[in-house]
Amino acid sequence: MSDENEVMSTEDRLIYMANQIARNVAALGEAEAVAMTADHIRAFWDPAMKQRIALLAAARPGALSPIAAAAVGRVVAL
Amino acid sequence: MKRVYVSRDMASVALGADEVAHAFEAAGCEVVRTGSRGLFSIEPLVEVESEGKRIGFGPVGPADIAAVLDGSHEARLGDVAALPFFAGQQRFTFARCGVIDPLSLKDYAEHGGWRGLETARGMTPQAVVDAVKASGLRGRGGAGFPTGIKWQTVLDAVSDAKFIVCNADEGDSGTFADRMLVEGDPFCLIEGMAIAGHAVGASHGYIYIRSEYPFAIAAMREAIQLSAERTAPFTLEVRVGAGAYVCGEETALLESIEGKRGQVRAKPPLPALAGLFGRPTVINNLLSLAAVPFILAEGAKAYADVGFGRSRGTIPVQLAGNVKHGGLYEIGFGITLGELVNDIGGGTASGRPVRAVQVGGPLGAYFPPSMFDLPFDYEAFAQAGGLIGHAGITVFDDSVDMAHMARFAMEFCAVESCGKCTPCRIGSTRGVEVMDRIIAARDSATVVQAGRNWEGYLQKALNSRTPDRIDTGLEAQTALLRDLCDTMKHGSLCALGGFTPYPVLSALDHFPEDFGAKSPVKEAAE
Amino acid sequence: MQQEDATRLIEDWTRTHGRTRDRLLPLLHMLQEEIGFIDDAAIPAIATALNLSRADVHGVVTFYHDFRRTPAGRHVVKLCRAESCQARGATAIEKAATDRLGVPMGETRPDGQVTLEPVYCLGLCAVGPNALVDGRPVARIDAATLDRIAQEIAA
Amino acid sequence: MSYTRETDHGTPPAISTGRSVTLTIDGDTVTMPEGTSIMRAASLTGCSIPKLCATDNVESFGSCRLCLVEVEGRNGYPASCTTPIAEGMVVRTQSERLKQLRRGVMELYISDHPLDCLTCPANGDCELQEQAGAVGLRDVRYGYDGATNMGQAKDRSNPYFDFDPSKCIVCSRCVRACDEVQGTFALTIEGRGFDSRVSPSQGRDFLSSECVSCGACVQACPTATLTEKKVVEIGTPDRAVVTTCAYCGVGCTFRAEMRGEELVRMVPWKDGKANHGHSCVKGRFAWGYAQHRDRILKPMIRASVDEPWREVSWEEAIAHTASEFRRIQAKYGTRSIGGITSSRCTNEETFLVQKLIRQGFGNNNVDTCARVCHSPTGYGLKTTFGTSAGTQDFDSVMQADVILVIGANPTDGHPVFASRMKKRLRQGAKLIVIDPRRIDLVKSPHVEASHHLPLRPGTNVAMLTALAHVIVTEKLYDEAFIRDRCDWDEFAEWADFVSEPQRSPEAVEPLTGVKATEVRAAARLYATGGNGAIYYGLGVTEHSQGSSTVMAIANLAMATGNIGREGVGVNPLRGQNNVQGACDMGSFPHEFSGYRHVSDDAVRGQFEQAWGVTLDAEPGLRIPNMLDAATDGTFKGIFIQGEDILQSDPNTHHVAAGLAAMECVVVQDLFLNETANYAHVFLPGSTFLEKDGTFTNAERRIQRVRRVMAPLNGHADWQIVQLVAQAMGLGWSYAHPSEIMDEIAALTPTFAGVHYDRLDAEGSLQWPANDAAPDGTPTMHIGGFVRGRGKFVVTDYVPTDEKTGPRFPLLLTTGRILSQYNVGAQTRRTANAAWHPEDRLEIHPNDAENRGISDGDWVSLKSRAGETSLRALITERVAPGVVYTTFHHPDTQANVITTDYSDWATNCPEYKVTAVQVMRSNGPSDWQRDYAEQARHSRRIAPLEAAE
Repeated sequence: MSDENEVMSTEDRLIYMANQIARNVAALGEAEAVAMTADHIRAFWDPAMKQRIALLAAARPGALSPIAAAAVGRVVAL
Repeated sequence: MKRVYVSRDMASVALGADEVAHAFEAAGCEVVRTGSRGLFSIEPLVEVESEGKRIGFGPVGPADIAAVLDGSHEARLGDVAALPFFAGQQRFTFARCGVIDPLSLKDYAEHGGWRGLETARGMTPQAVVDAVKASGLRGRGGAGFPTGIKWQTVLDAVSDAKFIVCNADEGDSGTFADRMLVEGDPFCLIEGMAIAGHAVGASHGYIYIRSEYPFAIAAMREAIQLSAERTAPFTLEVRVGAGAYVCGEETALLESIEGKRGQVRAKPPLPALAGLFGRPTVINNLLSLAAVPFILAEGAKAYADVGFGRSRGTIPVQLAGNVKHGGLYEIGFGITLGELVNDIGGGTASGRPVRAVQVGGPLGAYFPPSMFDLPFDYEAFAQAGGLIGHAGITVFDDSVDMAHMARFAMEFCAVESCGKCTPCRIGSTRGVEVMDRIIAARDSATVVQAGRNWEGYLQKALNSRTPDRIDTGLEAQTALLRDLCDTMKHGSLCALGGFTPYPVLSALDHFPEDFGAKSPVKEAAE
Repeated sequence: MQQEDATRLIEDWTRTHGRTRDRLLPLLHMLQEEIGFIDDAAIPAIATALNLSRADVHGVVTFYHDFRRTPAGRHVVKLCRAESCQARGATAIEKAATDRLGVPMGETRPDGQVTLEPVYCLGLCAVGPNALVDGRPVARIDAATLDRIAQEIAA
Repeated sequence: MSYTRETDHGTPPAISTGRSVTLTIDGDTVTMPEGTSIMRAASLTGCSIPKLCATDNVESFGSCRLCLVEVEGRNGYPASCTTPIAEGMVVRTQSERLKQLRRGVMELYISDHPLDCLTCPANGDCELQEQAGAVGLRDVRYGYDGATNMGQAKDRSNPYFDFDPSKCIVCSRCVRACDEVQGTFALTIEGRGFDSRVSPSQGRDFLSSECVSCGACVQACPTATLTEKKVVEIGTPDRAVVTTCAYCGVGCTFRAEMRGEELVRMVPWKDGKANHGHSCVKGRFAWGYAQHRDRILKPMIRASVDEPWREVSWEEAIAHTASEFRRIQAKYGTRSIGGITSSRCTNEETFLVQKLIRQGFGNNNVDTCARVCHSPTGYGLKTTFGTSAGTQDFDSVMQADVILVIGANPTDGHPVFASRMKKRLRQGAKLIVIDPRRIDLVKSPHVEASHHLPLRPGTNVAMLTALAHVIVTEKLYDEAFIRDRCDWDEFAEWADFVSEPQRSPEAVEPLTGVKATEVRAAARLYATGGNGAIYYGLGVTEHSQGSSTVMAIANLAMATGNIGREGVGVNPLRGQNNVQGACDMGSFPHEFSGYRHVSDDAVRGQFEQAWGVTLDAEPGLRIPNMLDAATDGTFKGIFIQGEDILQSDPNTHHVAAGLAAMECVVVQDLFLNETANYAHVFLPGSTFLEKDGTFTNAERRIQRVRRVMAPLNGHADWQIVQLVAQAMGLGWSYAHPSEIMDEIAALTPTFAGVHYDRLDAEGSLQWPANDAAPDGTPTMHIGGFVRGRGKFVVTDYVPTDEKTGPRFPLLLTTGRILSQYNVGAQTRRTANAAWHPEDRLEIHPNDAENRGISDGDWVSLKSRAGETSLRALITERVAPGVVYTTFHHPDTQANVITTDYSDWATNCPEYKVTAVQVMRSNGPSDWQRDYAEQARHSRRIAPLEAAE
């Protein structure tokens, strides 16, 4: 249907999701925000999504906000 | 410049008082419009002031003013108050009515106004309530419930708001005391309500006046404005009915003020505890409230000293219908029906023999002259199977057809029924139908009288003959009428359906011949 | 046009007199005063103004005999049918009035000139039969009075 | 249960004063609560007094005069319905005199009533008939030719019931039920005296009146005046089964009144603790879909969605399903399939589907439609209070002094509860409404909100924080409560945060578009007005900050001490009959039943032991992620029970693409729904009338669903899931849903005390129901929060990325309407269409004028996600800049428009905010036409080759 129909790709969506979580907890302050974001991804994302966000974090530096990036690092570091 | 007094009472105006007043104004007189003195056979009444005295003339027409002014008019009455009709009265409530300019605060004060309120405000609420109790004042609406007790209940009730409601929905035919007082001395009612407000802790009052009284509504509204300062912080407003007799029933009246259909509420709860807007409410008849200033001003004893048995004080009797000297006659309880109708009323206006009187309006019983020794007293009337009601007496001469009047009682109930309870909603219409059968059966046996074929406009009742399906014989229908009255009397939710049997059964019992019963056939009328 | 009138009247009136339910009868009286009757079309506006349902308002309008749902004749004669007037011959006068005015009791004459209505007591009970003719009280009505009334109405 | 009418004690129970009164009735000495009517007292002691105008769900009226009694020492014959009992009172309810009076009254009644009992639909179920017999009426001496109200025309306008005025006895029960119970005030008595007649609105017919067809009047009517068309058509019922409504989250219980195998009517059950004998147009009348011809009753399969469907035997369908799932897993891996449970199905069925996935599929790829409605409630309330559920029961609202409704439209979405709320409001409770639209509650007859805050969609968090700002900065918070129940330091941190000037009502006014003064007034009222109760709905959850909003609401309640007792609390109004239950049952990919995370080894251990398999410790995929994975080619098969994701989930194009990319889509449903257009296997489902089980409503109340008729499709849904499980090699052998509940109870601490025998005995239970709370838990967090101390969570307002601009200048928000339900699969297949035949776009007059749109015009509604067309409804209910529509009709497909933005924490779609453009159009869009064609194509069913 409409060519102008704008739907995110799966990868864009994953990045968007991670950043969105980070943005919503940012008010807690860097440290707590990173922890919260990490916990959240850990608790609610399926393994494939976790793997993929980790790869994306590496492949697309700057795509993730600092908080999101730090959180992702933590999740996969585990 | 000559000062003349002419009544502005609606009845006087209906008889031409306005034209008379205008004529006097045209003749350069100062015309003071008063209420009515209360004797309509002399209305339009004119009182001419000279040397501080008032000389009455009446009835007077616009053409008569010259003769009145030069004193030559043959209808000269002299000192009106000295006329027998007035001399015999005990005017506690109506003392000022017909004398003063109803909307003159000055007149009101000069004639003893506000003294009751001043006294009351100098007393504790409880003391005021006690005074009203001591006066023996009973509800003038008909039920005769002690006013003081009602006030006590409201005084004792705890609430964020309380109200005083005046029932001026005077719908009974044969009564006009409320109308006369509101048109002739409205401040008296205002004072009474302000006293009630002080006594029970209410800060706002309503006066519910029927729409059929346009003059009273206007007078009351103006009087409230004029006296607002005097009664503050107590405030008042007029609410106008809209053509529903049943709103004279206190709970229906409250519903109506609340903006609802004027349907009767079941009791309990009593209005004194949960009345207007669910708050404790004093709801009294106008005459009860208007009696209060006298009680406070002159003392409970002065009021209680007058009266008869448990009915204390005075009652403004209204003589109406086919009566020679119709009007308002305020007198202590105990005077007999006969004295009122014959001595004071002077018998019928038509000059024919009195055949029946109805006391207490459309829900009151019919009495034959044989019962004229009945004293005016709540208990005595109750015993005689009647009620005083609002103290209206309607006189009928011997041309009356009592079966027709019984039918009318049912028809009136049908027209005015609020439709809530079944005995009244359906019973009244069936009552009309039963009466039609009785009258038909009677007339097939006796002489048909003139004017009998017209039976009012309640169409549904007219096409209700059922000769073949049911026993339409006199005996059967009369028995059915008695059963129906029993159901209505004991089954109805309020007095409309509950008391309609009074006129019906009293007519049947006292005038059986009109119902075709085998008894002295009355000589053909007309 | 009438309906906009009504809506505006209702708005103005409620602004000064309040919007509580107990204002319903005064509001209806005002409308009838101003417009002559309570148009069914005005009921939604009344309901909205006082935050009632249309049913609430309809129930009240139809309960009280004063409120007209259609315009009355140019002249309105309210003739008393109650006992005191009957005691003074009102039954015959009622019959005469319907004949003289050419309209049955409770109806408006086809030419819209007059509405004849029953009234149950005007409080003039010692001087009956009585009537209100366009708001003016008339007492001791007899054939002559009826003729005068009939002439007024014809005018 | 065989058919007996519910006993009617004539008047409602007395408002408790704690005192009781002893009196004598017909010689027996009885003691009753003070304020009880003589009628009720007599009825409770087993002696029934004749009555017609009295019924115990409305206040006494005293009009029929049949219930007259004799009271020693009182004159006359007081009506027993309006006379309260008194100490030492001696009452006689039967005597010759009373018989005579009652007969006299009845004689009048019958003199104005048709004598056609034999042909009357109420014959045998008519109170007038019954009472005429009771008082021994033998003759009507008035005859029948007098004035009557008979012969008036019947009003058949309502699709579900007839109004026959000729049979009316003017008891006003219908009018009073409409006023007192439903609160719509659509009925009145017209005229007076003998001419008194029941009149809908201004003497209209029912359909065009203000009537909302809740059925209260029909239920209240003692004669055949108001009768269900079904009763007219079928006759009076001969048996009744109590069951639970399958529509909204209120969970009304009904008596399904049957004649043989035929359902005659659904009558709200007076003992139902959620609805207390009330109902709405859906539950009461809109059950016709259960027998609708569109229902698919035979299993069907097809190799590809281009092929027509092929009807097959159950065996073949089940075997095919199992082998396809196994094949896919063998080829693409364990995690390549998943399933969706339905909040329309029973707890037991939901539990089985997630068990099938966790135990049978061996992964956690299970999700439920709660994902798209109340998942943020689960997250938010779990985080702040410790339980993913509302804190009160519905009755609690009758103790509330200030009611704050945000993002909910109870009169349309939860009508039966709304009636209760309106009753409380009429009693004087104050109301605050936070909603972009002027919903009915803001102003409807006899109800008016003290404050309506018409905020711009998407600014909930800013608004709630502004309210908190006022409460904190004006020191209106409840310090004692906070110190006692919450963590003071957390509160202080939160208080500092909300106190910052940029969060004041004045500062956010440009964002929310709501006057600061109004916001401040509302905050003060909520904080200081007594018991403050918050009720919210999808207008809170379906946002990019849904979870934050829920937590912001929780913060408000904690800060003001409005938690842990009757009359207060935080109350999500659940959309679907069993959305609470579906969540309770472990339908989310990250948790087991009772909200316990799959990574919790202890919990997982229990399940592994019970189910004899090792379970995945990693969370599974959520619905949108499943669809992503599908388009990426890693997710290939799905089992969807009773859910139409194509129509109900956001961004239809995205959903369609995902489904199209799968190899095996199994849909289990009553109808060939929109999702089935992409399905390869269709398993016909059963209705709530055809199965046993339980639903859990919004107040955590577990209620029985009872089978009243055999499943037309042959199997109840739980049996179908069991067949699939067995075909996949799982040794299930449940003989009855009660056995499933026993397993749930054994594995779920909050359900430990829940068993069918108790539910049958007690009617219902509110979880937690266990040793700690043997009788269940009407009010939660009494004395302390489930999580220990209540947690204040800092909720920063993060604007949605869905922004208006030159291309899409308007904000679209969506909702629903009373007569339709959700995607309309059921209600569209009933006569409810009479009230809402199509979705309309509400648009403000200004916006309409700018676009030259007039009322009823076709308009195109366009977002960056897609485009559709519908007709416009011009109204000031919506503010300028905001448009609104419902999503009940598939031909509208409002979700073609909605975007893929979602809640940050739960991915609940941002349905309530979509930037759109609206323009005049001439009819349906191309896409709608294409879609309709494709749907018709994919719904083809090939004639059955061979008989099974």
